[in-house]
Amino acid sequence: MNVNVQFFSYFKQLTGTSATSEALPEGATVAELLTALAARFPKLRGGEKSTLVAVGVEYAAKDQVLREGDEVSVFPPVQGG
Amino acid sequence: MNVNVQFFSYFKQLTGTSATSEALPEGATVAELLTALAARFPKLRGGEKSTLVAVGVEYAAKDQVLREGDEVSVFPPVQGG
Amino acid sequence: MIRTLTISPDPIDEAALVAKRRMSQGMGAAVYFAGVVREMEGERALKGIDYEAFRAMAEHQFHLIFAAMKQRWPVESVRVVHRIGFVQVNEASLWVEVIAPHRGEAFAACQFLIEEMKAKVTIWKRGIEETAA
Amino acid sequence: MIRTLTISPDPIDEAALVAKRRMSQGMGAAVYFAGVVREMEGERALKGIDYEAFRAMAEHQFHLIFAAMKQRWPVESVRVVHRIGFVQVNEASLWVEVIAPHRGEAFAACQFLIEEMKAKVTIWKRGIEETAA
Repeated sequence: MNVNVQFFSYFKQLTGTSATSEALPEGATVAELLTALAARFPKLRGGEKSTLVAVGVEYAAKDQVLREGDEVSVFPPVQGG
Repeated sequence: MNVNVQFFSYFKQLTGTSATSEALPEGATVAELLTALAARFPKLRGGEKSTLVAVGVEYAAKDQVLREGDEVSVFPPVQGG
Repeated sequence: MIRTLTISPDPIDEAALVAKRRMSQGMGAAVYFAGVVREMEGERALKGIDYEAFRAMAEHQFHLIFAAMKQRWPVESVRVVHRIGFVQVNEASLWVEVIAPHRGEAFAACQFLIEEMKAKVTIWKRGIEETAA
Repeated sequence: MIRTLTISPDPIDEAALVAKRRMSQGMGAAVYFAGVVREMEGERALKGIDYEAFRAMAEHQFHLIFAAMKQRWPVESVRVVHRIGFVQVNEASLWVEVIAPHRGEAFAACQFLIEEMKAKVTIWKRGIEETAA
Protein backbone atom coordinates (compact mmCIF):
# COMPACT_ATOMS: atom_id res chain seq x y z
CA MET A 1 0.00 0.00 0.00
CA ASN A 2 1.00 3.62 -0.39
CA VAL A 3 0.74 6.47 2.07
CA ASN A 4 1.30 10.15 1.38
CA VAL A 5 3.74 11.94 3.64
CA GLN A 6 4.23 15.65 4.23
CA PHE A 7 7.03 17.22 6.28
CA PHE A 8 6.91 20.44 8.26
CA SER A 9 9.39 22.85 9.82
CA TYR A 10 13.05 21.84 9.57
CA PHE A 11 12.11 18.32 8.55
CA LYS A 12 11.68 19.82 5.06
CA GLN A 13 15.35 20.86 5.18
CA LEU A 14 16.45 17.50 6.60
CA THR A 15 14.67 15.59 3.84
CA GLY A 16 15.05 18.14 1.07
CA THR A 17 11.34 17.87 0.28
CA SER A 18 7.97 18.91 1.66
CA ALA A 19 6.12 15.77 0.53
CA THR A 20 6.71 12.24 -0.65
CA SER A 21 4.94 8.90 -0.72
CA GLU A 22 6.04 5.64 0.78
CA ALA A 23 5.17 2.07 -0.19
CA LEU A 24 4.60 -0.12 2.85
CA PRO A 25 3.33 -3.65 3.49
CA GLU A 26 -0.33 -3.94 4.48
CA GLY A 27 -0.78 -3.51 8.21
CA ALA A 28 2.35 -1.37 8.61
CA THR A 29 2.42 0.98 11.58
CA VAL A 30 3.55 4.56 12.05
CA ALA A 31 6.78 3.20 13.55
CA GLU A 32 7.46 1.17 10.40
CA LEU A 33 6.80 4.21 8.24
CA LEU A 34 9.33 6.21 10.28
CA THR A 35 11.90 3.43 9.86
CA ALA A 36 11.34 3.43 6.10
CA LEU A 37 11.62 7.22 5.96
CA ALA A 38 14.83 7.18 8.01
CA ALA A 39 16.29 4.72 5.50
CA ARG A 40 15.52 7.08 2.60
CA PHE A 41 16.35 10.31 4.46
CA PRO A 42 19.36 9.62 6.71
CA LYS A 43 19.21 13.08 8.32
CA LEU A 44 15.95 12.07 10.02
CA ARG A 45 17.79 9.39 12.00
CA GLY A 46 18.35 9.88 15.70
CA GLY A 47 15.46 12.30 16.10
CA GLU A 48 12.74 9.67 16.32
CA LYS A 49 11.94 10.36 19.96
CA SER A 50 11.00 13.95 19.28
CA THR A 51 9.32 13.24 15.94
CA LEU A 52 5.56 13.77 15.92
CA VAL A 53 3.22 12.07 13.48
CA ALA A 54 -0.33 12.86 12.45
CA VAL A 55 -2.75 11.01 10.22
CA GLY A 56 -5.05 13.58 8.73
CA VAL A 57 -5.47 16.20 11.47
CA GLU A 58 -5.15 13.84 14.45
CA TYR A 59 -1.98 12.92 16.27
CA ALA A 60 -1.04 9.27 15.72
CA ALA A 61 0.73 6.94 18.16
CA LYS A 62 3.75 5.00 16.93
CA ASP A 63 1.76 1.72 16.96
CA GLN A 64 -1.14 3.07 14.92
CA VAL A 65 -1.78 0.93 11.84
CA LEU A 66 -1.74 2.84 8.57
CA ARG A 67 -4.09 2.39 5.67
CA GLU A 68 -3.82 2.81 1.91
CA GLY A 69 -3.96 6.47 0.97
CA ASP A 70 -3.45 7.83 4.49
CA GLU A 71 -2.29 11.44 4.59
CA VAL A 72 0.55 11.32 7.10
CA SER A 73 2.36 14.36 8.48
CA VAL A 74 5.77 14.11 10.09
CA PHE A 75 7.22 17.01 12.07
CA PRO A 76 9.30 18.14 15.04
CA PRO A 77 7.74 19.46 18.27
CA VAL A 78 5.35 22.34 17.64
CA GLN A 79 6.23 25.89 18.67
CA GLY A 80 3.24 28.16 18.34
CA GLY A 81 2.76 31.40 20.23
CA MET B 1 -4.90 64.45 72.99
CA ASN B 2 -7.24 64.59 70.01
CA VAL B 3 -7.23 62.46 66.88
CA ASN B 4 -9.29 63.02 63.75
CA VAL B 5 -11.32 60.08 62.52
CA GLN B 6 -12.91 59.46 59.12
CA PHE B 7 -15.27 56.62 58.26
CA PHE B 8 -15.69 54.89 54.90
CA SER B 9 -18.22 52.66 53.23
CA TYR B 10 -21.15 51.56 55.37
CA PHE B 11 -19.41 52.74 58.51
CA LYS B 12 -20.68 56.18 57.51
CA GLN B 13 -24.23 54.84 57.70
CA LEU B 14 -23.53 53.04 60.99
CA THR B 15 -22.17 56.18 62.61
CA GLY B 16 -24.29 58.71 60.76
CA THR B 17 -21.19 60.75 59.96
CA SER B 18 -18.16 60.68 57.68
CA ALA B 19 -15.76 62.25 60.18
CA THR B 20 -15.40 63.04 63.84
CA SER B 21 -12.70 63.64 66.39
CA GLU B 22 -12.01 61.78 69.58
CA ALA B 23 -10.29 62.89 72.78
CA LEU B 24 -8.04 60.17 74.18
CA PRO B 25 -5.47 59.92 76.98
CA GLU B 26 -1.81 60.28 75.95
CA GLY B 27 -0.42 56.92 74.80
CA ALA B 28 -3.80 55.54 73.75
CA THR B 29 -3.74 52.80 71.12
CA VAL B 30 -5.86 52.08 68.08
CA ALA B 31 -7.75 49.50 70.16
CA GLU B 32 -8.60 52.14 72.74
CA LEU B 33 -9.81 54.49 70.02
CA LEU B 34 -12.09 51.75 68.68
CA THR B 35 -13.49 51.17 72.16
CA ALA B 36 -14.19 54.87 72.54
CA LEU B 37 -15.85 55.02 69.11
CA ALA B 38 -18.00 51.98 69.89
CA ALA B 39 -19.20 53.73 73.03
CA ARG B 40 -20.27 56.78 71.02
CA PHE B 41 -21.58 54.85 67.99
CA PRO B 42 -23.25 51.66 69.27
CA LYS B 43 -23.83 50.30 65.74
CA LEU B 44 -20.07 49.85 65.39
CA ARG B 45 -20.11 47.26 68.19
CA GLY B 46 -19.60 43.63 67.34
CA GLY B 47 -17.79 44.36 64.06
CA GLU B 48 -14.39 45.02 65.63
CA LYS B 49 -12.77 41.90 64.17
CA SER B 50 -13.43 42.98 60.62
CA THR B 51 -12.77 46.66 61.24
CA LEU B 52 -9.66 48.01 59.53
CA VAL B 53 -7.79 51.06 60.72
CA ALA B 54 -5.27 53.30 59.01
CA VAL B 55 -3.20 56.16 60.31
CA GLY B 56 -2.56 58.45 57.38
CA VAL B 57 -2.25 56.10 54.37
CA GLU B 58 -0.76 53.14 56.24
CA TYR B 59 -2.63 50.30 57.87
CA ALA B 60 -2.33 50.36 61.65
CA ALA B 61 -2.31 47.41 64.04
CA LYS B 62 -4.65 47.46 67.00
CA ASP B 63 -1.75 48.02 69.42
CA GLN B 64 -0.31 50.98 67.53
CA VAL B 65 0.05 54.02 69.79
CA LEU B 66 -1.71 57.13 68.51
CA ARG B 67 -0.41 60.66 68.63
CA GLU B 68 -1.98 64.08 68.90
CA GLY B 69 -3.47 65.11 65.56
CA ASP B 70 -3.28 61.69 63.89
CA GLU B 71 -5.56 61.29 60.90
CA VAL B 72 -7.20 57.95 61.55
CA SER B 73 -9.45 56.12 59.10
CA VAL B 74 -11.84 53.39 60.18
CA PHE B 75 -13.53 51.13 57.62
CA PRO B 76 -14.79 47.65 56.79
CA PRO B 77 -12.86 45.22 54.55
CA VAL B 78 -11.98 46.73 51.18
CA GLN B 79 -13.69 45.56 48.00
CA GLY B 80 -12.00 47.00 44.95
CA GLY B 81 -12.13 45.48 41.48
CA MET C 1 9.43 49.42 36.15
CA ILE C 2 6.98 51.90 34.69
CA ARG C 3 3.91 52.37 36.91
CA THR C 4 0.78 54.08 35.65
CA LEU C 5 -2.19 54.40 37.95
CA THR C 6 -5.49 56.09 37.21
CA ILE C 7 -8.37 56.27 39.70
CA SER C 8 -11.16 58.12 37.99
CA PRO C 9 -14.92 58.27 37.39
CA ASP C 10 -14.39 58.23 33.62
CA PRO C 11 -15.36 55.16 31.59
CA ILE C 12 -12.37 52.94 30.81
CA ASP C 13 -11.52 53.07 27.10
CA GLU C 14 -9.77 49.73 26.84
CA ALA C 15 -9.11 49.95 23.11
CA ALA C 16 -7.42 53.31 23.51
CA LEU C 17 -5.34 52.00 26.43
CA VAL C 18 -4.23 48.96 24.40
CA ALA C 19 -3.37 51.19 21.44
CA LYS C 20 -1.06 53.19 23.74
CA ARG C 21 0.95 50.16 24.84
CA ARG C 22 4.71 50.63 24.89
CA MET C 23 6.98 47.64 25.32
CA SER C 24 10.67 47.26 24.68
CA GLN C 25 12.11 44.69 22.29
CA GLY C 26 13.09 42.39 25.15
CA MET C 27 9.48 41.93 26.26
CA GLY C 28 7.43 39.00 25.02
CA ALA C 29 4.22 39.01 27.03
CA ALA C 30 1.39 41.43 27.74
CA VAL C 31 -1.41 40.26 30.02
CA TYR C 32 -4.62 42.23 30.47
CA PHE C 33 -7.48 41.92 32.88
CA ALA C 34 -10.80 43.72 32.63
CA GLY C 35 -13.13 43.39 35.59
CA VAL C 36 -16.69 44.07 34.50
CA VAL C 37 -19.75 44.76 36.67
CA ARG C 38 -22.12 41.78 36.63
CA GLU C 39 -25.88 41.94 36.60
CA MET C 40 -26.46 39.73 39.63
CA GLU C 41 -24.91 40.00 43.08
CA GLY C 42 -26.24 37.24 45.26
CA GLU C 43 -29.95 37.26 44.49
CA ARG C 44 -30.23 40.93 43.66
CA ALA C 45 -30.49 42.28 40.14
CA LEU C 46 -28.18 45.28 39.92
CA LYS C 47 -28.13 48.18 37.55
CA GLY C 48 -24.60 48.95 38.61
CA ILE C 49 -22.12 49.37 41.43
CA ASP C 50 -21.10 52.55 43.17
CA TYR C 51 -17.39 52.60 44.03
CA GLU C 52 -16.08 54.76 46.85
CA ALA C 53 -12.36 55.31 47.38
CA PHE C 54 -10.14 56.70 50.11
CA ARG C 55 -8.06 57.92 47.27
CA ALA C 56 -4.75 58.96 48.86
CA MET C 57 -4.50 55.65 50.68
CA ALA C 58 -5.67 53.67 47.64
CA GLU C 59 -2.89 55.23 45.56
CA HIS C 60 -0.32 54.57 48.26
CA GLN C 61 -1.40 50.96 48.65
CA PHE C 62 -1.33 50.40 44.88
CA HIS C 63 2.23 51.73 44.82
CA LEU C 64 3.24 49.38 47.66
CA ILE C 65 1.85 46.51 45.56
CA PHE C 66 3.74 47.72 42.48
CA ALA C 67 6.94 47.76 44.56
CA ALA C 68 6.29 44.18 45.67
CA MET C 69 5.73 43.15 42.03
CA LYS C 70 9.03 44.71 41.03
CA GLN C 71 10.77 42.68 43.75
CA ARG C 72 9.33 39.38 42.53
CA TRP C 73 9.14 39.56 38.74
CA PRO C 74 11.02 41.31 35.90
CA VAL C 75 7.95 43.38 34.99
CA GLU C 76 8.73 46.24 32.62
CA SER C 77 5.46 48.07 32.98
CA VAL C 78 2.22 47.94 34.93
CA ARG C 79 -0.83 50.05 34.16
CA VAL C 80 -3.93 50.07 36.34
CA VAL C 81 -7.18 51.94 35.90
CA HIS C 82 -9.88 51.76 38.58
CA ARG C 83 -13.17 53.54 38.16
CA ILE C 84 -14.91 55.20 41.08
CA GLY C 85 -18.47 56.43 41.33
CA PHE C 86 -21.32 54.65 39.54
CA VAL C 87 -20.34 51.92 37.08
CA GLN C 88 -23.17 50.40 35.08
CA VAL C 89 -23.60 46.66 34.61
CA ASN C 90 -21.49 45.37 31.69
CA GLU C 91 -18.95 48.19 32.01
CA ALA C 92 -15.39 47.71 33.26
CA SER C 93 -14.58 48.90 36.77
CA LEU C 94 -10.95 47.70 36.68
CA TRP C 95 -8.38 47.38 33.91
CA VAL C 96 -4.86 46.03 34.37
CA GLU C 97 -1.93 45.60 31.99
CA VAL C 98 1.29 43.81 32.92
CA ILE C 99 4.25 43.59 30.53
CA ALA C 100 7.08 41.14 31.17
CA PRO C 101 9.64 39.16 29.20
CA HIS C 102 7.73 35.87 29.48
CA ARG C 103 4.16 34.68 29.76
CA GLY C 104 4.43 32.98 33.17
CA GLU C 105 5.82 36.09 34.83
CA ALA C 106 3.19 38.35 33.30
CA PHE C 107 0.30 36.11 34.36
CA ALA C 108 1.65 35.61 37.87
CA ALA C 109 2.34 39.30 38.43
CA CYS C 110 -1.07 40.33 37.07
CA GLN C 111 -2.92 37.90 39.33
CA PHE C 112 -0.79 38.93 42.32
CA LEU C 113 -1.63 42.58 41.71
CA ILE C 114 -5.38 41.92 41.60
CA GLU C 115 -5.35 39.71 44.70
CA GLU C 116 -3.31 42.20 46.69
CA MET C 117 -5.55 45.02 45.51
CA LYS C 118 -8.62 43.19 46.76
CA ALA C 119 -7.01 42.82 50.19
CA LYS C 120 -5.42 46.24 50.61
CA VAL C 121 -6.57 49.02 48.32
CA THR C 122 -9.11 51.28 50.00
CA ILE C 123 -11.97 51.05 47.56
CA TRP C 124 -15.46 49.86 48.51
CA LYS C 125 -18.47 48.96 46.48
CA ARG C 126 -22.19 49.31 46.97
CA GLY C 127 -24.62 47.52 44.69
CA ILE C 128 -27.27 49.75 43.16
CA GLU C 129 -30.41 47.73 42.58
CA GLU C 130 -32.40 47.70 39.39
CA THR C 131 -35.46 48.98 41.20
CA ALA C 132 -33.72 51.86 42.94
CA ALA C 133 -34.66 55.38 41.87
CA MET D 1 -19.27 28.84 24.29
CA ILE D 2 -18.47 31.17 21.40
CA ARG D 3 -15.22 30.20 19.63
CA THR D 4 -13.49 32.54 17.24
CA LEU D 5 -10.24 31.45 15.63
CA THR D 6 -8.18 33.38 13.12
CA ILE D 7 -4.92 32.09 11.65
CA SER D 8 -3.68 34.73 9.28
CA PRO D 9 -0.61 36.63 8.04
CA ASP D 10 -2.28 39.96 8.82
CA PRO D 11 -1.01 42.11 11.69
CA ILE D 12 -3.08 41.70 14.85
CA ASP D 13 -5.07 44.86 15.57
CA GLU D 14 -5.51 44.38 19.30
CA ALA D 15 -7.35 47.63 19.89
CA ALA D 16 -9.92 46.75 17.20
CA LEU D 17 -10.34 43.27 18.66
CA VAL D 18 -10.89 44.66 22.16
CA ALA D 19 -13.40 47.18 20.81
CA LYS D 20 -15.39 44.28 19.34
CA ARG D 21 -15.73 42.46 22.64
CA ARG D 22 -19.18 41.10 23.40
CA MET D 23 -19.96 39.81 26.85
CA SER D 24 -23.30 39.08 28.48
CA GLN D 25 -24.41 40.72 31.72
CA GLY D 26 -23.53 37.62 33.76
CA MET D 27 -19.84 37.84 32.84
CA GLY D 28 -17.40 39.63 35.13
CA ALA D 29 -13.94 38.89 33.77
CA ALA D 30 -12.08 39.31 30.49
CA VAL D 31 -8.47 38.13 30.34
CA TYR D 32 -6.21 38.91 27.39
CA PHE D 33 -2.80 37.67 26.41
CA ALA D 34 -0.62 39.12 23.69
CA GLY D 35 2.51 37.18 22.79
CA VAL D 36 5.04 39.49 21.20
CA VAL D 37 8.18 38.57 19.23
CA ARG D 38 11.30 39.33 21.26
CA GLU D 39 14.52 40.71 19.94
CA MET D 40 16.77 38.02 21.36
CA GLU D 41 16.42 34.27 21.06
CA GLY D 42 19.25 32.59 22.90
CA GLU D 43 22.28 34.63 21.83
CA ARG D 44 20.99 35.63 18.42
CA ALA D 45 19.59 39.05 17.60
CA LEU D 46 16.44 38.55 15.56
CA LYS D 47 14.62 40.85 13.22
CA GLY D 48 11.61 38.61 13.48
CA ILE D 49 10.18 35.12 13.44
CA ASP D 50 8.71 33.24 10.52
CA TYR D 51 5.71 31.13 11.54
CA GLU D 52 4.70 28.10 9.49
CA ALA D 53 1.41 26.30 10.07
CA PHE D 54 -0.12 23.00 9.07
CA ARG D 55 -3.31 24.97 9.03
CA ALA D 56 -6.06 22.32 8.85
CA MET D 57 -4.54 20.43 11.75
CA ALA D 58 -3.80 23.61 13.71
CA GLU D 59 -7.46 24.63 13.45
CA HIS D 60 -8.62 21.17 14.46
CA GLN D 61 -6.28 21.07 17.44
CA PHE D 62 -7.36 24.54 18.57
CA HIS D 63 -10.97 23.38 18.49
CA LEU D 64 -10.13 20.32 20.57
CA ILE D 65 -8.56 22.65 23.14
CA PHE D 66 -11.63 24.91 23.08
CA ALA D 67 -13.81 21.84 23.74
CA ALA D 68 -11.61 20.90 26.70
CA MET D 69 -11.92 24.47 28.06
CA LYS D 70 -15.69 24.28 27.81
CA GLN D 71 -15.63 21.06 29.85
CA ARG D 72 -13.59 22.61 32.63
CA TRP D 73 -14.70 26.22 32.99
CA PRO D 74 -17.88 28.27 32.42
CA VAL D 75 -16.21 30.27 29.65
CA GLU D 76 -18.69 32.30 27.59
CA SER D 77 -16.33 33.18 24.77
CA VAL D 78 -12.82 32.50 23.54
CA ARG D 79 -11.12 34.36 20.72
CA VAL D 80 -7.70 33.43 19.37
CA VAL D 81 -5.64 35.07 16.66
CA HIS D 82 -2.34 33.53 15.56
CA ARG D 83 -0.21 35.15 12.89
CA ILE D 84 1.67 33.09 10.36
CA GLY D 85 4.43 34.15 8.01
CA PHE D 86 6.98 36.75 9.05
CA VAL D 87 6.30 38.64 12.29
CA GLN D 88 8.68 41.46 13.12
CA VAL D 89 10.23 41.94 16.54
CA ASN D 90 7.89 43.87 18.88
CA GLU D 91 4.76 42.76 17.00
CA ALA D 92 2.22 40.31 18.39
CA SER D 93 2.19 36.78 16.99
CA LEU D 94 -0.59 35.54 19.29
CA TRP D 95 -3.63 37.19 20.84
CA VAL D 96 -6.10 35.48 23.15
CA GLU D 97 -9.27 36.65 24.87
CA VAL D 98 -11.17 34.57 27.42
CA ILE D 99 -14.45 35.76 28.95
CA ALA D 100 -15.86 34.07 32.05
CA PRO D 101 -18.06 34.95 35.03
CA HIS D 102 -15.14 35.24 37.45
CA ARG D 103 -11.49 36.20 37.38
CA GLY D 104 -10.03 32.87 38.52
CA GLU D 105 -11.81 30.93 35.79
CA ALA D 106 -10.79 33.36 33.09
CA PHE D 107 -7.12 33.33 34.10
CA ALA D 108 -7.01 29.54 34.44
CA ALA D 109 -8.73 28.91 31.12
CA CYS D 110 -6.54 31.41 29.29
CA GLN D 111 -3.32 29.87 30.61
CA PHE D 112 -4.61 26.36 29.86
CA LEU D 113 -5.36 27.36 26.28
CA ILE D 114 -1.87 28.76 25.73
CA GLU D 115 -0.11 25.79 27.32
CA GLU D 116 -2.13 23.29 25.33
CA MET D 117 -1.52 25.28 22.17
CA LYS D 118 2.22 25.14 22.72
CA ALA D 119 2.03 21.37 23.05
CA LYS D 120 -0.42 20.51 20.26
CA VAL D 121 -1.14 23.16 17.67
CA THR D 122 0.84 22.58 14.48
CA ILE D 123 2.65 25.86 14.15
CA TRP D 124 6.42 26.17 14.02
CA LYS D 125 8.74 29.11 14.22
CA ARG D 126 12.05 29.98 12.64
CA GLY D 127 14.08 32.91 13.86
CA ILE D 128 15.10 35.36 11.16
CA GLU D 129 18.40 36.94 12.11
CA GLU D 130 19.13 40.62 12.05
CA THR D 131 21.96 40.08 9.55
CA ALA D 132 19.96 37.91 7.14
CA ALA D 133 19.15 39.33 3.73
